[in-house]
Amino acid sequence: MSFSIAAEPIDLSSLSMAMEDPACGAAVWFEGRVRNHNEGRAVLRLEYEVYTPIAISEGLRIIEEARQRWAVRRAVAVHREGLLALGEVAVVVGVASAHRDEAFQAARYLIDEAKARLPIWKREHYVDGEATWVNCQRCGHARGG
Amino acid sequence: MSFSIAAEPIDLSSLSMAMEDPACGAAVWFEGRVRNHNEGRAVLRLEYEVYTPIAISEGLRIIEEARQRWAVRRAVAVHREGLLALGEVAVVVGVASAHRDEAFQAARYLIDEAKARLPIWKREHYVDGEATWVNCQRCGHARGG
Amino acid sequence: MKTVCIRYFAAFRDAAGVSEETVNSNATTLSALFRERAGAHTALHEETAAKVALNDVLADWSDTFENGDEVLFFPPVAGG
Amino acid sequence: MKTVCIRYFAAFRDAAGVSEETVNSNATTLSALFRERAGAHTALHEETAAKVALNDVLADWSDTFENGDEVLFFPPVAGG
Repeated sequence: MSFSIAAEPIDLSSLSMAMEDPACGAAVWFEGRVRNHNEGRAVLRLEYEVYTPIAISEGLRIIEEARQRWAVRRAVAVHREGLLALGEVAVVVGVASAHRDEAFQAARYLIDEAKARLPIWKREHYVDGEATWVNCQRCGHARGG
Repeated sequence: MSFSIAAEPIDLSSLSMAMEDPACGAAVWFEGRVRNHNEGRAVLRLEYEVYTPIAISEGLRIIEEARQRWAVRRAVAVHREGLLALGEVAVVVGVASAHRDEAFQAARYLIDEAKARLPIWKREHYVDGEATWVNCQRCGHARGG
Repeated sequence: MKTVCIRYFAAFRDAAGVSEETVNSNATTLSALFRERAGAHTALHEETAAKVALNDVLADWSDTFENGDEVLFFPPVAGG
Repeated sequence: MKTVCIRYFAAFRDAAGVSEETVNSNATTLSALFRERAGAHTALHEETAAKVALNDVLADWSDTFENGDEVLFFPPVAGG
């Protein structure tokens, strides 16, 4: 069980090795990638700001919650921080269990809770030069850069 | 969109490349692996028999059904045939879409339908020397081998 | 009387003791053909989740078949 | 009067114009402290989904704080 924050591209094959377990018949992976559009605007790149101490403690808590609810044997999650280009993997969640139902449900839980609860903020840089913190309704838009 | 049957170990990194698409913010992968136990018995290895012409035509039909129901942009599936050792990946399903909800739902649909509908049979070889076709209630047990 | 080539897979092959055979049959439907073969191969039993294909296309058990067709008998798949 | 170190993240940092500051406050709860800072930084507004942490542990807005504490103000996260 691990949760980490990465400044460099995520190495899926080494994560995959950490998930190997002969008692597991199922593994589900979720990859969140930088998409070229959001709400109708063309995105150029993304920037993630992470407050690491609480991202990790809360990330491990979410994994523990999933283990309490489903028969999860392995779980890993990694989130990038800093600037990411289009198509780059921003977040990976992996869950392995004996049967597939638990793996699907736990993977979905991990990514949903991680997106809702971790102190990780996303700033979209658009093709037109603007940049905005996503989902901060009243914070105003920070322009440029 | 592709569905294939593989006699050799599945190369996840080349599959992963086929799933790259800058319009996709989400990718979900399911891996089915050879588990070391089933219904209380210790499994030594698995054998998959596949009737390839219909496995492929029906597999492509399942992918097409998923595309009709969800906004799936990429989908790949590969199933192994022949003898597999413990821990080996027997089946992989991958789906990429703009948002994660579609990717999770479509990946679950693909693996559930593939397991229910494709002419692929699994024979478990147990540590005690027996071997059984799984889920064939009245066929009797084929012993040995 | 029609002549068909029948192929058995997985547990059905073990039960029939052959992987394929060419038979002459008076059956009209695929399910009647299967019952005829179950009479010839005593270990071969009907299975509710079994499937049948005709010339590489999945078929219904109530479908008829023609002289020279290839019939595939699929035992239940592993599922879960 | 308590002295606390406050750190602002993401959109809150842009709104406050500083990433951290040490302030003296008469506020008793974390939400009162935030409102005090919103009075000092006119672009800083309350957000329903904002969170607060005290000494690297998530806290409730109704929690009190002590002299010398470090307070972290987190704007809403990206979610979906």
